[in-house]
Amino acid sequence: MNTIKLTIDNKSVEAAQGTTILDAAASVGINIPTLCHMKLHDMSIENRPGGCRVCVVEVDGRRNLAPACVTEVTEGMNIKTHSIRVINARRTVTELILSDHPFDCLVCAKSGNCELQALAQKLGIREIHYKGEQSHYREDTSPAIIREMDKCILCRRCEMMCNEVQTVGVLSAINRGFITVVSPAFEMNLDHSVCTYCGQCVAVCPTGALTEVDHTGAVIRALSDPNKTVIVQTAPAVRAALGEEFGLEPGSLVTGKMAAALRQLGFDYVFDTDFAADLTIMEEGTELLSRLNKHLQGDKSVKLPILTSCCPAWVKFFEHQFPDLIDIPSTARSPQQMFGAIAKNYFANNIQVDRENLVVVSIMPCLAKKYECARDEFAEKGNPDVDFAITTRELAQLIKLANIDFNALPEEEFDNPLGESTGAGVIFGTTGGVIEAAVRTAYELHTGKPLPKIDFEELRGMEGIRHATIDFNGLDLNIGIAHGLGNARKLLEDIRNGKSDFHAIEIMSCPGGCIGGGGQPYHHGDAEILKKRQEALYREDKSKPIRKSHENPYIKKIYEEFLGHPLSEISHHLLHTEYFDRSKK
Amino acid sequence: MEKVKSLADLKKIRDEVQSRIRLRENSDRPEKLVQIKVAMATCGIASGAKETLNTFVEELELQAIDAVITQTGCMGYCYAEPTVEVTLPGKDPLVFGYVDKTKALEIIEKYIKKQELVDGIIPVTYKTIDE
Amino acid sequence: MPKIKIAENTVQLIREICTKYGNEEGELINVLHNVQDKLGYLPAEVQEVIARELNIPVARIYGVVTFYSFFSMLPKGEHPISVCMGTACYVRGSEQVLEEFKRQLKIDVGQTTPDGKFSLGSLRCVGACGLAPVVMVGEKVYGRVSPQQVRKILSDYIIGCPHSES
Amino acid sequence: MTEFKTHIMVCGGTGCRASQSEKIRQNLNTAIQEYGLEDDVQVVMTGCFGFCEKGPVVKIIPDNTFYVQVKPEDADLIIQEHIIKGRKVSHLLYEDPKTKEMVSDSKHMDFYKKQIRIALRNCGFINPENIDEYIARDGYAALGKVLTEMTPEQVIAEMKQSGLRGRGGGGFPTGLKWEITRKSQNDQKYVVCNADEGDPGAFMDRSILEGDPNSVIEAMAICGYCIGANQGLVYIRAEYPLAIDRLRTALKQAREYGLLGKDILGTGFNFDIELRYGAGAFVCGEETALIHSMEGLRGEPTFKPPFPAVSGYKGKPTNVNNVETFANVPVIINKGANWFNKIGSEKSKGTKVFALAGKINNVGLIEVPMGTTLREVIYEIGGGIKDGKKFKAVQTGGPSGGCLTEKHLDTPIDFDNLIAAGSMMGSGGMIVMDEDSCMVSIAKFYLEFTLDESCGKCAPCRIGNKRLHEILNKITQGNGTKTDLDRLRLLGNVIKDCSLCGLGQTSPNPVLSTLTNFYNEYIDHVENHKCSAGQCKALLKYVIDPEICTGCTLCFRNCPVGAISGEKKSPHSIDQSLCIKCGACYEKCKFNAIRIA
Repeated sequence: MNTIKLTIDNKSVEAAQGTTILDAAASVGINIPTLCHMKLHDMSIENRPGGCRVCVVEVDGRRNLAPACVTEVTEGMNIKTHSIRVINARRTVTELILSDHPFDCLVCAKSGNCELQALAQKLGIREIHYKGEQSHYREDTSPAIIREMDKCILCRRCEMMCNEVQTVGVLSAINRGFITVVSPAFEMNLDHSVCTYCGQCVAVCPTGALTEVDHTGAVIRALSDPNKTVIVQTAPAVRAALGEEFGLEPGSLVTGKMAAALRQLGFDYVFDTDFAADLTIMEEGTELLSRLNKHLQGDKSVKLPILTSCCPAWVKFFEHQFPDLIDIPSTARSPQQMFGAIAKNYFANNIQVDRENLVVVSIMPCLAKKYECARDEFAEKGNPDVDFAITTRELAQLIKLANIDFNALPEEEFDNPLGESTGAGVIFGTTGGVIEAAVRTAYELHTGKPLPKIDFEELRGMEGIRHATIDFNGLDLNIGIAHGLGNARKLLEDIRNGKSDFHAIEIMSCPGGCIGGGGQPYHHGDAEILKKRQEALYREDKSKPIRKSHENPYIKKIYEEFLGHPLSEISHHLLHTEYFDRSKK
Repeated sequence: MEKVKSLADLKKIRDEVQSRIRLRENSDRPEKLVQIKVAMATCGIASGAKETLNTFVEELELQAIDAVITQTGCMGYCYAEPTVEVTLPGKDPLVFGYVDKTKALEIIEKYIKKQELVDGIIPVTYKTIDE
Repeated sequence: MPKIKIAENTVQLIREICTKYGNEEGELINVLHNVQDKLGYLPAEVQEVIARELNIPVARIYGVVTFYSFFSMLPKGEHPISVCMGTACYVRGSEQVLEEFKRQLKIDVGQTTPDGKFSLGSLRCVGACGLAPVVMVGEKVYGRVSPQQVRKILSDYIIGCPHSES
Repeated sequence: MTEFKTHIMVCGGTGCRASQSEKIRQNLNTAIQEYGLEDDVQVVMTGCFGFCEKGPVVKIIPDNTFYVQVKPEDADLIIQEHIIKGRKVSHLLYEDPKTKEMVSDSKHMDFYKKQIRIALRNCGFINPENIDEYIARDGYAALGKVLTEMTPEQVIAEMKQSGLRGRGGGGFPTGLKWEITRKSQNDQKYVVCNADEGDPGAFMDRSILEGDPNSVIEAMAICGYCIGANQGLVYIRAEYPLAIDRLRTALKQAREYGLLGKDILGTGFNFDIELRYGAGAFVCGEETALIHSMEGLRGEPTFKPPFPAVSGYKGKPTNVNNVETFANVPVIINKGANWFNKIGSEKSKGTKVFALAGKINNVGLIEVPMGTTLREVIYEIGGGIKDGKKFKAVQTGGPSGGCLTEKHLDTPIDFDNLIAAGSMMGSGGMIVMDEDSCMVSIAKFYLEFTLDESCGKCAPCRIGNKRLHEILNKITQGNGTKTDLDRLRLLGNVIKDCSLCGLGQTSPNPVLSTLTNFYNEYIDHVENHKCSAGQCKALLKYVIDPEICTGCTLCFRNCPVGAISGEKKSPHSIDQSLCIKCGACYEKCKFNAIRIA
């Protein structure tokens, strides 16, 4: 590749051909501000419509200013990133954007996390010289996501995520000119659309235009109700990200502090979704083996591959877009819902609390979990198995509200019986983790031999679609992994067209898996954060004394005491589910 | 239509059409062969060029005056639509503006039949590439 | 989710148009032109059908329909009136002509009279600047229109049928 | 049958009529009768000669003598001297401004050479629905020549040599564009004709497609041969049904002749053309937006590079030229680059078609060599300002252009001069404005257009133009301040500097150019709350002159808001706080007692 020599702010810079001015400048410590631009390095996710024009710079010999995020460097370029012309333009453009933005900063859900706010701060904007009409749109509240499009700055990141990355296609820019806005078809509410509530639009929104439905109030009310026993479960990915909300380095594991915080918040029992993840492996792993065996024996009615079903956005996705394939995914409920069913049908009995008086709260890295726990099939007589799902961010909010100095907290353990988990349960939070956990168990169940190795490096990574073949003692098991619904779509289309030779496929909706979920602390386009969270989970896995789900003593116990065996009748009733065709005919 | 298979074919068509036009001009009854072009672009049609064209066709047939009437594109005199170009044999073409039905009849009566000029001639103010 | 309420033969018609363009998503604009030609407008249900046929998200179709001024989701009046607001017409007074239409019809631009007879729109240049200001009623072009002529133009249609060529 | 020997043509254009040409005609007729020449001489009133600056104009046929600035009392002299004695009336002849010689024959007058028709060569000459007539005018000869005698490189060299620049607005050298597309390696390439002529007040592309569609088809095939494409696409406005029709007919006939399709003229070259329709979005004139529109997407522009020449339609190398550019190509091939590059100015070769409109006598389509001055176009070809009013400004380049004033009248028109003057060539709309046009309102009008047509993708155009418009609105409402004028300029320059596409980058031009050229009019609005053109209603003040008012009560009865009061038969007055400036009283008053102050 050719190296290009140029000058930025009087510094000599060398950059590879094809580098943008933005990246070239960053390589010498010049951070040109951006707003619409977002790039998740190494994940082929990039949004650069060149629309906000905040990153303009002056290039000698050019008539107008150049947007740094899309302009590639050329030989001998002389660039000024802070000439008076540039500063004036950049501030004016920012003022213009602010002139069409509500002044709700003090009470905005995104305050402190807002990229527009940060930009205004960086540019030192103290007055907006332009006043005039502002855009107004109806607020749209769905089970998981709130759209307040008055705050939209048309960076189009959400549209890019929804269409290019997730291929869900709910959001599109509509109208043109000043009244352009991003919206579902016919400006209908999200809950009338095929939205999967994956929350990736929320994860990338630079402002408060897209946020999660806030359930912290409901949780506080439940906690303060003396008649309720409130228990909490925490998803694996939460412990690898929660620390970021309290200034800790990305990738810090805060499992113990989190348990302590939850206890301080007043939860009666602090449990772990990882326990339910181990349970999921028992059910899903057994289902895989059973389908595999039947298939190998020539039973044509048994379809392969089996697809994981832990991710509610993924479930809603195939219910809308691939209704012809709804008999392929595993019928196993997600860990959140398995936990809820066990809590309300087993644990409630153990502690002798009525189901109605047991409140199950889950802490999730995810927005779709809010939708999932509200699905009709996960309730009994109107009482849901999981009462509230709140996000990592909401938990941080609760902790702050309760005046807890998070970083000073001691490390505490989860409660039992639903708090004990294995390394296999932990890695559920990252792409590749569910299938690795399943392989660890299925291998031993299938072969009756102990695993020669526990770490399956071939299943790990950040590639959007990965595949590996695992030798099950002579049987080659073809495994596929996809994260991001666009990647999932590709594998599904192969299945539909009969071109897939996988036996099992793991699918997670969010890029990176749950660590990159829509409810996690905002990554602001830094893919390194996702990688660090992933590393943290594998670290936790490694440090666990037990790393295979079927070896979890409390899992063994619950089968002995309550469920009998995987795929038992009671399992079917409590731990499995069915899927619905949600496409319009 | 026959396919034009070669450059020679193309030249043949060109020469044929050109000679056909010349033939028109040099026919044995030159005093009777009149060429009329009606500008039929959007503004012309909107201003009633169709009716003008029809008037010429009907009236000339009625009076048995041998004429070639064709449509053509915009002549550029949009302010004076409908515009019509009349070429009498051996004479320079003349462009008339605002040619409605009445004007068309007047052109036939006075100019085409008597070579008497009528009001509303538009002077041609451009060079063609052949000049 | 909106149930498709349109008649089966309309659905069939849309399908045929989509098939004519090979159900290619790149042909979306041609398809929309064709369907609007036939149905007069592009209601939500129609866009849903096109989305299914071309296998693209309906939000994208809605994004396209709302981007181009030629496409309409509302039925037009029996006689759609368009006042040209191109520069040539503007400097020759088309604004006043448009105001007069609004006054006479008691509707605003983009609206249809309650009896469904007229809808009023403005457009940018029909390219007949020699006739400015220009008004189109349906396919018919009226040139050099003054506000005083507005009533006369409307009366052509109120009676029933438009004047023959004027 | 009467055979007149002599015709006297008297210009009946508006300008000449205003300077008594009707009287000249009467006097000529009187003189003819007086001398008993009724059977020999006929007086004819003609349309505008377009030489209004020197009007009234009288021309004698058959000897083509051309008299200028004729007065009614000259009629007798013309008959006596010219008709009877056969001597030219020398003081009425036209004096050539360069040679200072008297010119009598109009054919020798420079003025008649002002227009050269290259792109419009066949418009109004051939039947556009008959390909034979095109062929008879050397149609498809250029394609034949290219396919049989020239390599693509030679054709591109010829195009570069000709100096032809894109006529759609930007003025990019056509030959260079073709060369870049040729050099882009790919198995599939496209030729696109941009016929999405969207400038309000421009209709040259429509006229070419309606009058000579084959010239565009031929040129696209030539371009296809040069760049290595066998597929062409015409992106045409749906608002042009007749042009679409004619183009379809021409395509059909060209296919039937085998001039499109496989193995054209037996040379093995394949080329065909499809139509794509616009749907009412001005921004689709921008080539990346146009390509997205052809792909069935919202017509939003994207950043260049990559240029379409590298990655265009369906990601393939695509050459986009506009209609007028293509219409020039066959002539260049037939007559040679060196013939073409002798026409025009130093950096802008050839001719440009303009759609002349607005407050001008000869509204129409003209084609002049690059380098012609605005004065020549407006006064000599356009026939001057309508109704004898005073010229105020000429707007070129549509919503992307600017308003030029009197001081620019002698500027030779070409790409670079117009940009230097704060406007641009655009696609060739030329709107003339007179003293009744308020330049603030004109700027606002163009901005309204931009607001309507902005795609909304980039913030400066989407929000900036909205704010610009709001400030202008404030000014026309009489609430503007001098600070607002500074704000307009600052914001306008930022929009220019920062917008994503050509539409946004040029959208403040109408505001900036009027601010520069008509600053006093803005000042008048903000400081004196006065609109001298009387266009800004809010700044109008209707007053009743008590000296003239008869107290007839007609105005009182017509005022819709009851702002007028007064006793019957005594002068009335208008309560300015109630007046809504509808002008009803002004129109109704029979005594001209109501004035606009």
